[in-house]
Amino acid sequence: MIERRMLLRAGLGAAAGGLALAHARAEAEPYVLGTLFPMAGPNAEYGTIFTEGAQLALTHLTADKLLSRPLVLKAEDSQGTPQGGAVGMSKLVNVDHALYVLIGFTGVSKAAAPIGTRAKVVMVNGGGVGPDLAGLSPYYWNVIPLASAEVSRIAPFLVAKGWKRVALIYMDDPFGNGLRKSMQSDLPKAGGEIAGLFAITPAEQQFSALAAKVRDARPDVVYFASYGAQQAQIIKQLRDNGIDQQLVTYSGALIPSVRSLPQAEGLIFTVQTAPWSATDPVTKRFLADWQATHKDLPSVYHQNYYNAVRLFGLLAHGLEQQGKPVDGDSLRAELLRVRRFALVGGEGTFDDLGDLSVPIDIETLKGGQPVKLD
Amino acid sequence: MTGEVLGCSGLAAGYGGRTVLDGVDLSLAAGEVLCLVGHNGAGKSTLLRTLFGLLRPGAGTIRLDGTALRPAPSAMARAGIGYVPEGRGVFPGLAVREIFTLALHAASLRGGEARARVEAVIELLPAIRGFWDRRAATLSGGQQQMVAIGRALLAEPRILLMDEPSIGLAPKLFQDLLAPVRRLQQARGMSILLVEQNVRAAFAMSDRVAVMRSGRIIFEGLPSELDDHARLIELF
Amino acid sequence: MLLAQLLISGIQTGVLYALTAAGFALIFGATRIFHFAHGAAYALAGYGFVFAVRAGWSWPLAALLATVLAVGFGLFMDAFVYRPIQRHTGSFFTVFVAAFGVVIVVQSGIEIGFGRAFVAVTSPLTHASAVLPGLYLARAFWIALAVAVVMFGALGLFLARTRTGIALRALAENPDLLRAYGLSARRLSALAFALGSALAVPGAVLGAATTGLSPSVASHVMLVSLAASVVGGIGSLRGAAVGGLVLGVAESLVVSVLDTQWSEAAGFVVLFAFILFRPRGIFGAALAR
Amino acid sequence: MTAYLLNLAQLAAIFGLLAASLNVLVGYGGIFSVAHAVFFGFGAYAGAQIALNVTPDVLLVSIGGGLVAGVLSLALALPALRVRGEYFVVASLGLQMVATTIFIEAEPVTGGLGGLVGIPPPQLLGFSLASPWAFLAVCLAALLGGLATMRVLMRGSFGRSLMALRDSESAAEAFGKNVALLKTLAVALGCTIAGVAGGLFALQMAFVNVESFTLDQSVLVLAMVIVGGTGTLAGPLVGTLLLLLLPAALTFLPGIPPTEIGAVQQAIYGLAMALLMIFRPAGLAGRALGKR
Repeated sequence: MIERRMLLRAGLGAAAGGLALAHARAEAEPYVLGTLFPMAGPNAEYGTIFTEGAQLALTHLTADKLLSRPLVLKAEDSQGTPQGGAVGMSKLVNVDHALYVLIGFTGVSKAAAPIGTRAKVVMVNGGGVGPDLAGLSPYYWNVIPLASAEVSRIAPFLVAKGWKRVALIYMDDPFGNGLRKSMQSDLPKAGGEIAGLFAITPAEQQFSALAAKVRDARPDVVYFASYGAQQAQIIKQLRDNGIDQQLVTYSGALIPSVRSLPQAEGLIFTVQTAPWSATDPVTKRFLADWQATHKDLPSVYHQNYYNAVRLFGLLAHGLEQQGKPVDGDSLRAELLRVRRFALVGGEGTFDDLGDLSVPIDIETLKGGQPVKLD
Repeated sequence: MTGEVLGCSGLAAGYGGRTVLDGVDLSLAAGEVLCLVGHNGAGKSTLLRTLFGLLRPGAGTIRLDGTALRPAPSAMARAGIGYVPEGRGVFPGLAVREIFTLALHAASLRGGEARARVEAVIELLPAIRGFWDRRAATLSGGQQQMVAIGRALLAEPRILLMDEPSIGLAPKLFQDLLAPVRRLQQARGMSILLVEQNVRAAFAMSDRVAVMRSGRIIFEGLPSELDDHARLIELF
Repeated sequence: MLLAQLLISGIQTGVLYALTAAGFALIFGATRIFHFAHGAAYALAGYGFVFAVRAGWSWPLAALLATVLAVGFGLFMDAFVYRPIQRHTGSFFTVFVAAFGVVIVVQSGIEIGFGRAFVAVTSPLTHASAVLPGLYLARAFWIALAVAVVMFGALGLFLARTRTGIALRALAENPDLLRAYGLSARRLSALAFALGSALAVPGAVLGAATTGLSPSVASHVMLVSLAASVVGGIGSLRGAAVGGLVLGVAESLVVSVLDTQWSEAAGFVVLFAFILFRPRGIFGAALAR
Repeated sequence: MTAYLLNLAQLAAIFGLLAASLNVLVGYGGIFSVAHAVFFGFGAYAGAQIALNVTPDVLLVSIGGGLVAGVLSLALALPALRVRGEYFVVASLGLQMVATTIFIEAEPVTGGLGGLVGIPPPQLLGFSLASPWAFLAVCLAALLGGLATMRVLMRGSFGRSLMALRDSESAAEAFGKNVALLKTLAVALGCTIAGVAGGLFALQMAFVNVESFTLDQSVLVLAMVIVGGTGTLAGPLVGTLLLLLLPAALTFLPGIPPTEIGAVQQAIYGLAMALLMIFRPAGLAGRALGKR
């Protein structure tokens, strides 16, 4: 049944980033990479972005003939929910026999991680930033800095700007609560204070009342942290309802619906350092091929999932050279043995938990484009 | 008696698989008042509903002016047939004025002609003027029935189907209501098919009587033939 | 001043709810069909409007396109979903599940066609400025209020004065009797769907400008308009208007004492309380059919 | 592949039980609830807490889940006694929305949006059920047990009184039936079984959070009952199989760009729901119309 099924795989000779459908070849059993992203619903925008980054890396790996076996990408919809994550992960592990699953979102990760761990499948996160994603499982790696690191970076910056009273709007979930705890500890340390805490839920659409309450707290600056479409909605409604204070957020701002929003002009956010000026060949090739098809700069999510797939290529290549089988345990051993890899953004180093440390920038939006501030 | 205006033969109909009409043959002549009597559940109301097109017949034919057709309520109304349904044929939430507007709308009457028709009906049933602006729900049963009948007369129908207009009315009141209708019928040569339990009042204005039982017509004749009470009881 | 501000924003939200709920109430009142997919008309109108504005159309023209989409959807649902089900005498819940299926299809269609991101049209009208110290108002507030007053006034006049309006009210009371009068219930119910769906348009246009739209907006709007029409009294237009306002204000005012995540729940607590203590709603439309 | 199918089979058994329990309300009692996921959730949270803090014994977890859901079903019985038809639907909708918020906010009990993680593998009287086959057997046993209970009850005087009530409340009252008691019992029975299913669900997923107990889930369960056919024993099972397996099967659709897979699946799923209702309004296993 598996042999007869259509599988997604990198199209040889296809345009960069393009995928073609082909029958899996029986003679060279492919390496199956899975993606477990939200492909429908309010967070599907992220799924699209995450997939694009992975696809480009797949094209590059295939073109480079780095591996002896073909690579296929099998997509599952996590729906952005824990249940979808658990069911989709189970399918990727048991039906598709994926070795290596690209994953995002804190809730999805927490539901899928036990399944992946049991089956010793490596899961790589390049999108979720919930602080408790660190050390979730030996097979769960992060190629993205988590929110706690972003907060530590921004807190002193805000205070230095004279914005001491911070109103914090946060998602009432593991991600948001982790971020709130970081803010509650880092901000006083830097000499600032929390002017008000405002919890929100994913389904909320109306923020005019929230705006009134935020204004009532008289903050110097408003920090908010939500996901996807809601981020843009918060910005627009806060601005529309007379919040003129500086708006600050985390790396989740870097999606088109925020960038194209006129009210988001001047938004300040933290983001892992965009390495587009780097001169190493990996970054230059990624950037050139990306711009050739998309006529725009890639986002860090594109970069992260590119790196996640590239990392697999490098690890598997190493294992093939050593004549070792490619499975979860050997991939993990190889990661901990090598530690340093040439990735987009320069050489990256993984720690014992399998997390990549990445420098963080503070940027602002000018005319829809991120501009570095600090 | 001149020719048939409305008739049916072999008519069968029912609700959800239950047969109510089981081969009805009936003919209503021009200018005639035909009274239909029978037990509850004999199929009288169903026959009227089927003739007006509110219920789709299972078998048989319906003729209007000698032409077989499949009736639809709006087409029947346009063809000059008025139908006063069982119960209070008014919308309780609507004012009498609005009920008449609705009837004018159904008959596509506008402007001066519409006003003249309303005047004519009020002339026939002058009491309506007294509660013209009141909601139907606030009217007595007799007043509601008067509005229901007046509404049907607004289109100047040549055939009137009336389903138990006497229900819930005192006999005197009922006769007061029927008298103007009878006058109009005689003046204009209107045909009336009347379903009625109040046999005495109904027979007084009927030219002919038909008795229904279990979905069939079991007797047709002159009212006088049924004056003998024993005969009537036997048929029922 | 916080309370006044919350009241203002509650009213602005409330009038949009009221208009959408009125559409639902009109359809339910006239046809007794529980048009669970009403929110999809809102979503289609909103997205159509945004699409047209982005394509450079003028606002009135864009609103016209939105109206065409909403009305077309309503007529489609009436003719191809509800009527076939009712012809088979499908139960109320059959209608419910079918409508829900359609909502999912519309939402996915929007995702495929328009993308999954949040969309909004930008206008200086939605930008609030201080009218009193600490009290912010956008011109959109007055527009929303004016549109609601005009729409409800026009609708009220239409139902009270015109022949078609009277016929719609008659349809609501007794469709069988309407046919006995020689009027076509089918044409009128199609009209109710057209009108009711069109009533979602002002809310959708203002929503696209103020709160913005996302593909899942349909289910939210559907829930609110349902709740509003029950609070007001199912099938009553006046009830839908007041119910929508009550829900909008309740959602907003609760924020003064609780976190915002309670605001949606607050609306439904109000709803639940009404069901338990005043099930006929504010205007007590008949409970029994 | 086997593990995946086993996983699906376990879910199917659990949702079959859940749909059958809703059928008690909708099909037999005429109580059209769109809040069934709430009671599924009560059971799942209670079961998860038992498994986390006491023991992951299937019996204890499912009975505990059932009891909690059964007791809390009063929240649904109350409006059921007050209103009917569309009004009740909207009331249950209100209950669903409020409960969703409470699930998010009652973080000490429910873990909020983050949910309860690390639910230990199930046991039965000290024996481990970590093997998917063993747990599937338990789920199937629960399903069969639930179905048998419902069959016995619905064929008995309780069920007949309930159906009389569904067909005509006033007639049932005239015949001296205690309408309030009947409705409360029907709600309690349906919700208790939903709670049992919730307990099993918590053990099956090893993770519970509010997203499994939202309005969408309630509507999905309702659709299972309606699509299958109300008031029949087989209906909810047919509906469950179809609606649970359809999305699973749709993930095998070829030829769709990966970024559109989700939306296309959803669209097909919604379309299937609508078309089934248009062409089979009585449900797949439903009896022919007009003959109740």
